[in-house]
Amino acid sequence: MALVCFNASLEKHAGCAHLTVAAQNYRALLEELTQRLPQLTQEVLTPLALVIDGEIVQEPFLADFSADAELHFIEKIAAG
Amino acid sequence: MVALTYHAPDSLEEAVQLLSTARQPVKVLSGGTDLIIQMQGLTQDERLVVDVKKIPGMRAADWSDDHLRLGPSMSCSQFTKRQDIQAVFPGLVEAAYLIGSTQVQGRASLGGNLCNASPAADTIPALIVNQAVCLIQGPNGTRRVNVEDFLTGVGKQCLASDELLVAIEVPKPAARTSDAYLRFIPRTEMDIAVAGAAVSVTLDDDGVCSNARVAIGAVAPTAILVPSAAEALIGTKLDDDALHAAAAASSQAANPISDRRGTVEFRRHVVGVLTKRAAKIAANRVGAV
Amino acid sequence: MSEAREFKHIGQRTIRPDGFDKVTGKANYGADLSLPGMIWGAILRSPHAHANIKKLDVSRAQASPDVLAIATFEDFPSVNAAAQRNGSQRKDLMDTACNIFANQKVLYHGHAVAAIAARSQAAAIAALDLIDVDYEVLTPVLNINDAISADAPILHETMMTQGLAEPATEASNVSARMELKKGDIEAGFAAADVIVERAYDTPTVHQGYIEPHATTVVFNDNGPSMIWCPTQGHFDVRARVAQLMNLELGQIKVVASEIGGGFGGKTTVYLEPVALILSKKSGRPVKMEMSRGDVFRASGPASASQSRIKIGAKMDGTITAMQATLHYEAGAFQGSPMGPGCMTVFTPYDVENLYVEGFDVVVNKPKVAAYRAPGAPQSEFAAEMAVNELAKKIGMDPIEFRLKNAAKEGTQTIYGPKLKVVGLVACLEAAKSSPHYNAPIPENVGRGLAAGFWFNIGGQSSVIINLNPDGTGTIIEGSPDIGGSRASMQMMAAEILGVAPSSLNPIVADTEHVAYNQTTGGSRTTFATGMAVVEAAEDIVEQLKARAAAMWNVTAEQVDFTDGVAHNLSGEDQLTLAEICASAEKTGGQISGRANINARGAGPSFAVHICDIKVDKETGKTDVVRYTAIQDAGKAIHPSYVEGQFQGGAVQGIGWALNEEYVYSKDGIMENAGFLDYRIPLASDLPEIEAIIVEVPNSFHPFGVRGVGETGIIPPLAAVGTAVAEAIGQPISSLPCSPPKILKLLMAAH
Amino acid sequence: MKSHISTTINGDSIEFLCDPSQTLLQVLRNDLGMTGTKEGCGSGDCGACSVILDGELVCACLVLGVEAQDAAIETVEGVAAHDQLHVIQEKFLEHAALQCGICTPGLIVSTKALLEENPSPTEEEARYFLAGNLCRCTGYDKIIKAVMDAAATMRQGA
Repeated sequence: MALVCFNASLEKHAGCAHLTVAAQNYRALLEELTQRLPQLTQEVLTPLALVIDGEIVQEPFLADFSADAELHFIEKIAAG
Repeated sequence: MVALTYHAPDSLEEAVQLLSTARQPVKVLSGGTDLIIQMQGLTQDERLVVDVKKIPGMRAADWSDDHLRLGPSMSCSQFTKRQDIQAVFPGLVEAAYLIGSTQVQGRASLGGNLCNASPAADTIPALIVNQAVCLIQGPNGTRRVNVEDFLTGVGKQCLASDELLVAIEVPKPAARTSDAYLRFIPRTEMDIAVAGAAVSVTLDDDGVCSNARVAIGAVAPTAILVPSAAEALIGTKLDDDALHAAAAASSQAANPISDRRGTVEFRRHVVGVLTKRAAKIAANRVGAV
Repeated sequence: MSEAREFKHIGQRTIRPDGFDKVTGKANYGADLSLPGMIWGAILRSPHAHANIKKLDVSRAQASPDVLAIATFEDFPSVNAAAQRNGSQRKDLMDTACNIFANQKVLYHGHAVAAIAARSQAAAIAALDLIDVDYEVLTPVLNINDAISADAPILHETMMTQGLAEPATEASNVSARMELKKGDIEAGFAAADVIVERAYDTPTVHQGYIEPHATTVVFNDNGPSMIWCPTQGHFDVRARVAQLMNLELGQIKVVASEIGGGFGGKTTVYLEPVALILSKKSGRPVKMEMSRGDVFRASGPASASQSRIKIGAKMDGTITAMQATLHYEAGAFQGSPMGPGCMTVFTPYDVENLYVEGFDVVVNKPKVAAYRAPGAPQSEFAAEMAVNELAKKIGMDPIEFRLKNAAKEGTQTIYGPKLKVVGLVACLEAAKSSPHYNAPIPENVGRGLAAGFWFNIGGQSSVIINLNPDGTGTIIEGSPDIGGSRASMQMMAAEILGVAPSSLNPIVADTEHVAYNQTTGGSRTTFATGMAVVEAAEDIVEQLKARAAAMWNVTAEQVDFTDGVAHNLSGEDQLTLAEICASAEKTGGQISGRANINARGAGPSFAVHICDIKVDKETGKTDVVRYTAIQDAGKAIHPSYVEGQFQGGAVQGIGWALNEEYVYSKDGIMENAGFLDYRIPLASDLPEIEAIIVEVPNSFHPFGVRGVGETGIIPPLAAVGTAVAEAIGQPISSLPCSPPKILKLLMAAH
Repeated sequence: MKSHISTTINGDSIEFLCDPSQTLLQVLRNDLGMTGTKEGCGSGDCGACSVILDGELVCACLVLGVEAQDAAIETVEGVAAHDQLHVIQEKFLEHAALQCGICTPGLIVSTKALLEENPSPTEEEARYFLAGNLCRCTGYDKIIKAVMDAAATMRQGA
């Protein structure tokens, strides 16, 4: 089961700091999270980048990950 | 930009004629480093621009028995390259050298610096301590005005609309006399002086200061002569006490404003520091004479 | 992976392919295009910082024969409708529109109100006097304290603070709050022997690119309209203009001119949509230029900030807790880089207990834009100043103190992920052994050291490489070259193809000749577009093998291709790349390689800077006497341009720390909107900037590249601030360290 | 009313009509199509429009077009001989002394003026002479190295 970690801002929506999920790709992850945590809407999650085991994926739509992956949602990084 | 009519007369008479008969406001163009920027602000407006650089003598600098006659439109870069002037008025030359960048030096002139009458103009304090005199020509002949009296306010001088600055006379200094000019800017170049101080000293053979003049800039509506600072130096060997007294006198005489370039407190303090340091440099130069 | 690899071209200092045009004046920048029948646009700007527009009357202008077109906010066709289409971008798009033209309210001095086109630039500027505007002047909000005060005038009646524990109930100038935490901050401070707590502030500063914004636009009803402009991202200019004007992307072609500096400031639109409106209305090509004053007053500077930092450590040097409260000015519309500021503030440190709270605050100043590592210099300045003070308190060398707490592979960052392989320790070790750090500190001189962290990004890049029948070729990319990237693209392709870099000509194509490319920014170009170049070149290598196989009548598997030569593994035959191209006609036509990627795996870049500053104790004047910039490049493709990024970033940071700042009157009028009084560093202000390249390869890039463009501006603020503090023996809490401020500290000390 | 001006630019006799309010920079860029001379500020503070007017290094934005009458003007377009780069230009490329390149034409012209006036400047002299040429990309380090190398090379050549 992959581990999803929420930062303090997301924790408010999620109601928890960590959560293990069965999903192994981004789309399944969105589905699972929004079902299990109704406060955590598509509107909240889709603007964010997904961090998979430390790798920031700015456009995660097609991203998949291993069953023991550690996942974080973060703001997309702006550019100078 | 403003609607301009441009003339480049080749004689003083023609220039004065243009000034006195113009139907629109007149601007005299020398180096243009201030004028052209000032005119960019104007839109629905008219100006007659009289470019005086083609008039014989306006860009020359010649010695007579007792003074240097300086063409007001001579570019700073030409002026500062003159070793003969440098040898006699090192402070005046370094003041001219401090105006703007190399590019600005190529155009800016001492006459322009004077007539633009900025409180922060670098050459004015140096001209004042060297007792420079403005030669002004109008329809009814010429008159002479000391530089310290030439300036009447921020951006203002005593020229009538039909008068032209035709020369700056700087008397040859007495023996064992030298000068120095220092200004404060945040960077090393390009900035407008936040404070400036020029000092001229005459030392007797024992190194006692027999005569001195101190002028400060950017700390009042115009550059000002500070007799009290000079008095603090005269009769001393420019020891630390004398230098501190002169510094205090300059700070006292200063009447600065706070703006984007510096605060009242800062300018007041720094103009004193510059006075002290310039006096030292001028004295050392006498020693070197 | 590139570590042990020997390179032929990578790492060489080649001559940039666009160099000749740039040293001879032939290169065309934003203001250099003129077209037949072209007219000029000019913009009427607000003389007030905060005011309601009671009346905007263009009738006198309309009546003038000199005026060929007029534009105002009303000319954005149904911005709202367009915005609806773009869902979450709605607010952002509305703000962009309201920034380009004030919508009933002006929010900063210089805010555009209307535009006019006329036959000459002078005529257009003169005609602005024919537009009548009645303003109801409002009290301006000019800094964070004013903005968050209870009785502050509200800039946007509908703005509610997002991210509060309890949903906001009334309008505020604070658009958003962000909170990040790790561990137990209270326990962390309880475990500390020494605690430093201080407040810091930084001013509004500008990127200061030497080229003002400019554009030439031709509206075309029966085909794509053309926009010529200097931008870091012409594809995003196209997207923005299309949204604002309700056009399809295919109806706009944006040509990226050469760009005279950007640093993040040329990532949005100001003039382009206005010129398009004027061109549409007049039926003429329209050229517009910002004056330098307009650039300062009305483009996008970097946020002013206020930070409160609290750090605790044990006497052995272990940091036990770090806490920050960060406020960022967004300017007139929400969207400061507060987020990245919060995420980067403590990232150079591997610490158990962290807590960061950030606020995005609107004020009556121009809407901020990105500036080199947006958000990081402000927050990391505060953190690094406090770290240096703490190191001093416990009597530890600032490098040793950092080494003891340095972030490394596996460090859990406050924004979530664990760091991969990073080069901070390597940079600190390089600093420790640098000639500068080992040189004695001269009299009246203070020495400061600081670290910096920035993420860097990847993103979308598209590249096509076409080979010619003689083996030369063209690299068609879509990333504006802002600092020599064409040279790097050439070298990377040459490395793969085994040809001379000069035989491949890199072209930055317009939006019609190459697929979408993300903006040049985020230090992404050499990383991501470079990755696309490598993929396109590898695509070509496969085709070259197949063509050679066809010539030899063997299978591609029997062909090896190295250093530009194909070898028949089942024979002696060889064919050079040029020979294969020459026979392409026979083997199936000409050869092109292609790559369209969304690059992942950008490698963070850490830097450490050392600064020596001399202070004139009688005047407060500062003088940078020695400076060294050390940074992890992953792999330097073209070392000269990598050093150039370090040096340029360092000097921008030095300017930020010493003399640069927006000065406003109490009415919100910017008083130093020019290079005379907005004092960027001069050649005569600076010593040599020693650049030391550290290379800890990024395993996600074929050559190990990390971005290098942005990180270099982060460490200077605290390196300079600390050096000044050391020189005067007083703590520094406010930038810039301008002489009046320093003299005040010196005098207070006596 | 426009004035008719006869002048010499990079050795060519040129005639143009200009309004007396136009600056030399506006004439060069907008009327003569010589866009190698850049505008960064229009107020003499950045040096991007540096040209040599009758032997003096000046900012073209601080000169009126009408003042060009009977003058000799050198712009960046005249520095290279056809396609043969001037040593200064070669050294700027060799040392990677440009990033975005917008300040480069002005710096090339100013460096030419510097080395004509002072063939062997110290690094400090070079930095002060060029203080009026702002560069925001490079931090000046590689520019100064290029200038010093160009000076040395030209001295050997001379």
